[in-house]
Amino acid sequence: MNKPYVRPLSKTSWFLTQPRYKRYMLREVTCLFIFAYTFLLIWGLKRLSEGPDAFQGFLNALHSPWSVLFNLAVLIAAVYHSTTWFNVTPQAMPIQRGEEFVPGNIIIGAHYAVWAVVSLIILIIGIRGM
Amino acid sequence: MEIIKTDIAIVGAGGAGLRAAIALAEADPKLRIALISKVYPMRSHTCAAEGGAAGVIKSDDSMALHFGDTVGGGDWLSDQDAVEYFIHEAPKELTQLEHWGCPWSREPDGSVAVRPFGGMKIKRTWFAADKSGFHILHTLFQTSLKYPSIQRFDEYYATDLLVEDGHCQGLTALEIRSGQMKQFQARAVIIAGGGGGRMFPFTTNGAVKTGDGMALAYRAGVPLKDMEFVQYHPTGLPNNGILLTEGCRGEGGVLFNKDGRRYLQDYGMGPETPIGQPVLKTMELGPRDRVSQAFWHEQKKGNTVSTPWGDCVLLDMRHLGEKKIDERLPLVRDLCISYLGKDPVKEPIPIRPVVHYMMGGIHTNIKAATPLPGLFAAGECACVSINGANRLGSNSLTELLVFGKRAALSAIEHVQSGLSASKDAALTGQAQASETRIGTLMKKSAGTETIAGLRKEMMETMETNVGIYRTGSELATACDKISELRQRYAHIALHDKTHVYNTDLMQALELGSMLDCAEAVTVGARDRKESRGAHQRLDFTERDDVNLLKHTLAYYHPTEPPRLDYLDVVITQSQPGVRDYSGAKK
Amino acid sequence: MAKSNKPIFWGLFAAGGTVTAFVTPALALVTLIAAMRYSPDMFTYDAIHVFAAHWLGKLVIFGIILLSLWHAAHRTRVTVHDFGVRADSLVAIVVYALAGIGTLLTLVYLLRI
Amino acid sequence: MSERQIQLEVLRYNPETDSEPRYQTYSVPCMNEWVVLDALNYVKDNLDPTLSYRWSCHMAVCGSCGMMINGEPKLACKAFIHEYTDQVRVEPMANFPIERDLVTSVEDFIAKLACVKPYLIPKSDQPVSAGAFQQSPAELKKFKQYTLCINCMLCYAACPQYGLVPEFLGPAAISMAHRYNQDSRDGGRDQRQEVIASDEGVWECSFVGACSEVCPKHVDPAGALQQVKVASTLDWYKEHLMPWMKK
Ligand SMILES: Cc1cc2nc3c(=O)[nH]c(=O)nc-3n(C[C@H](O)[C@H](O)[C@H](O)COP(=O)(O)OP(=O)(O)OC[C@H]3O[C@@H](n4cnc5c(N)ncnc54)[C@H](O)[C@@H]3O)c2cc1C
Ligand code: SF4
Ligand code: F3S
Ligand code: FES
Repeated sequence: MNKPYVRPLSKTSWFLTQPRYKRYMLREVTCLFIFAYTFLLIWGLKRLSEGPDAFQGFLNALHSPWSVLFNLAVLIAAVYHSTTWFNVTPQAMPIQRGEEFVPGNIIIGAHYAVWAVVSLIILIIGIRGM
Repeated sequence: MEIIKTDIAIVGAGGAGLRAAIALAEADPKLRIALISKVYPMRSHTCAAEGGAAGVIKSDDSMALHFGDTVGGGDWLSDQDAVEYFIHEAPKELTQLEHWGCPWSREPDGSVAVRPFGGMKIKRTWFAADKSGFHILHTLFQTSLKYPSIQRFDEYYATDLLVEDGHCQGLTALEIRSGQMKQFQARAVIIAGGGGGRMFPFTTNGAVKTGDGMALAYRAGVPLKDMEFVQYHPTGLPNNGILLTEGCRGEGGVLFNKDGRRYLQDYGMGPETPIGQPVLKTMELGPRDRVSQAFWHEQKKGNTVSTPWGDCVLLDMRHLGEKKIDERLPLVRDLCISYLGKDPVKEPIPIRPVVHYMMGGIHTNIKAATPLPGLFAAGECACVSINGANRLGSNSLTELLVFGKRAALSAIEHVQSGLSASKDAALTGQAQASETRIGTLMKKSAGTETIAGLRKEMMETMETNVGIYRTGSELATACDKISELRQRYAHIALHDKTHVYNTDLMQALELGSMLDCAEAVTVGARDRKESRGAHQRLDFTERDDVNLLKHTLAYYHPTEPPRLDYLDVVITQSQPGVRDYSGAKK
Repeated sequence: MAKSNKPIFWGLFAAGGTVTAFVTPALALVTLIAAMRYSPDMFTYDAIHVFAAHWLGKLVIFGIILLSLWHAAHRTRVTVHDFGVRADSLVAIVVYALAGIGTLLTLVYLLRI
Repeated sequence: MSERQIQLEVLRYNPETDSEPRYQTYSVPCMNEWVVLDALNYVKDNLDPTLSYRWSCHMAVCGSCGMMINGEPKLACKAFIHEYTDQVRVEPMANFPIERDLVTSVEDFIAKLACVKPYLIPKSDQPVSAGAFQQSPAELKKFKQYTLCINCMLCYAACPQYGLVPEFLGPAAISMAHRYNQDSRDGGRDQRQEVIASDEGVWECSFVGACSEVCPKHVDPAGALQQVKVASTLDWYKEHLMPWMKK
């Protein structure tokens, strides 16, 4: 007599059903950009190891509208990844001082501060001659 | 009908039922235990208890003080031998719970913290913030998962006891999921079905508290004891009856009337204590019956504040400060904000008395045994009685543990006494009668009465006539009305004819239980011509120790009002005296 | 039930997630500027070579690339699953192989600098 | 206290008469301060006694009344009418089989909860007569949040991974294991790890975080699960890379 009804859940489009799932999927797909971008870095490394001319060739190759688009996409994805990542660190790694837990905002804030410093260093090393 | 054979069946998986089940499993791993509950155990209403559980652990406290507070709080209607047993077991049980993981609030040195409650001479209430019952229930439920011998029957509604050869040998229950009746054959049965506050419209009690456990025993011939004693809790949210724990006042909250006067000083609970310095057993820390009664007088005098939800007084906790409120009373704050839109950190909260607890219940002795051999009872559905005419706040949660365990031990004793089980056929015959009863009820469709309609009339009757103060004529009206409703119950119509999760049927059965219990309340109250504890009569304003230092026993009759009988109270050390809640005298 | 071996990959994923969160946006900004050729002499082979030639620089580059790869690889595995592809073992082999090859190449190139 | 007519669209399913669920709309006069549960009770008492759903406490502690309200997992007793427009859609909790109307199956969750050993496995045996264990307020605070779970299962209704992989132990059960692991009195972590560090355990979680967003008691199961992952990962590295280090 019991006949529990199981509602179907689409394995391929479930994430369209709720805004929070869409945000989640957006966060997850950032990895594809990071994946591709890392291979770009490896390629750059290869060219760097082959000498100044090769490296110049790499820079020249970078200079294209598609490349601009790609790098822009990576930038956006990476920033989205960073913010979503930092915003959840207090959940994954809470810190208890005495009785109280360190408020999440402070942990997140600290990450953003370090992020700013690290970014500055990278920009300085990367863009010498400014 | 499927027959389930077990050694001991427990009806109810709230605090009392779970404690009993664990005690059984620990005592003898070979015992087969059937834990039957109409809701999943963690949905039981023990989860709603906020304030805490009383037990002597601190060095400034003593058994004698707990004894005195309990017996005095109960207006000397408590059986003192039972109270003695209770207070001695209390600390052990609460410590046991700690060993099972209950997250009791702590002192800075790591010991268990206690807070003051109304009617206590000394701080004695163990608490887990303001979710004590919740943590107790979940600790017990989770601990019970350790024992494979506890077989749970969740969402099974017990309908009738099987009584053969003079002893209780099981019960029938409806599996709510399938709508099938099941026969449980057991060598002993423990009822732990909780209270029945839902017979009143304005109550802190959840939907499950419909007095089923009491009615189950009552219909099988076991008397209900002291049913006329119904506790009003002084501080409920006015719009829906949600409880604000006594811990609010324990931590220092105060009560004002519309003129800003701490009116409790006018009702023998003064002198006024400075705000923020609560004095035990004084003013806001008076017992529940007195504080609720004071409200009634204030209302009559026109001193209450009128709100869209009726007359209220104000509970002021602002001086406690946000930090303390968040640490000690986080649930209270959340409830006030969510359900009333008022933040106790910022403004006083309007409150009024609300039906909360039934002191009465299934008549048991100090061993949790009912007069029917093989049947035991514990928890709010039982009346031992330690609570007398007015339960001391925070004694109930402890009672669940102490007498839950006691019922288990007594049941084992009974099982070991070697009474032989009756023939299957006899029991099955009874079980079939029960099945027929339910089947007939379910088929009723021609009836003129509705479940919701009868329930509403019952609630209105109880509210108007069986409140904080009662009179002979009101009670007589109530008796007539309830017995009329019981007659009309025979003509209800059920609309749901299907079997799976038929909540229409559930509600019909619950209404039946409530009507039976309500009649025991009204008839008991009508015939108790005195004022004691929670039973206050305007036509008999004094306590009558000469004639009525007695328990009321109500015996069921299927069509007539119950027959009443009386039983002497057991007095061991404390003769009835004056209940003193004025801080001036020590 | 047995304990899972996912921690190997998850450890790398989590460490990588943190590293990429800190460095990738800035790196991408650098390459974006390069792609737009904001100023031709902003990226000098010398400056970058000096950094990459130092053992500490090598270590940093290796760390960043390794962790980024494994972070991305693991998350890709999960994401492919989220998109409804139910061939987890195959997907795992592919993505981890990619990350493995990337790691190896990085090692080789770095040693050549 | 104003009154408002609400169109309550309820998913109905009776296994004995329906082959699949359907919507039924009730027009309910609601007080503005009501919760959705009050509206359902109004329907039950006045319009349609055959509607089935679970509830008890009406104060968000018993965990009975979880359902989807306008697509969001909510406790019906804590979903305030004034937060909704005149059209409210009520469905049974997602990701669970529907038994009838708004009633879903609980068995799977209970089995999962039971298998993580959600009880104290004491570090040291101490008889009750020796008194309570010591525990500082800080030690209590460390796990307190995770004790607040009312087993309402809303987190399961919100978690897509549970929807996709029903074997997943899920947020509340693992949080409860974490609660005991974090308790200073407990020594049972190794036993629980066998279950929660398995593939069907914490590793099905991809930190969607929906569980914590919907949790009515702010248990933050998502946080608990990530902490379990971190700890399990450290375990693994210790065990495999530093076998000489005894745990
Ligand atoms: C809001 C509130 C706050 C409270 N605060 C405190 C406090 O701070 N301190 C204190 O000491 N006390 C307090 N109390 C009182 C105390 O909580 C209750 O008296 C106590 O929890 C009752 O527990 P129980 O085990 O007897 O019943 P319950 O927890 O109500 O359990 C009853 C069980 O019986 C089952 N049942 C009922 N009928 C049937 C049936 N027909 N078939 C099968 N099963 C059935 C139910 O499913 C349930 O499992 C409070 C009460 C309320 C309402
Ligand atoms: S974790 Fe939160 S949402 Fe999940 S069952 Fe517990 S209380 Fe409900
Ligand atoms: S939503 Fe599910 S995937 Fe993890 S973080 Fe919560 S359990
Ligand atoms: S009715 Fe108890 S949680 Fe809603």
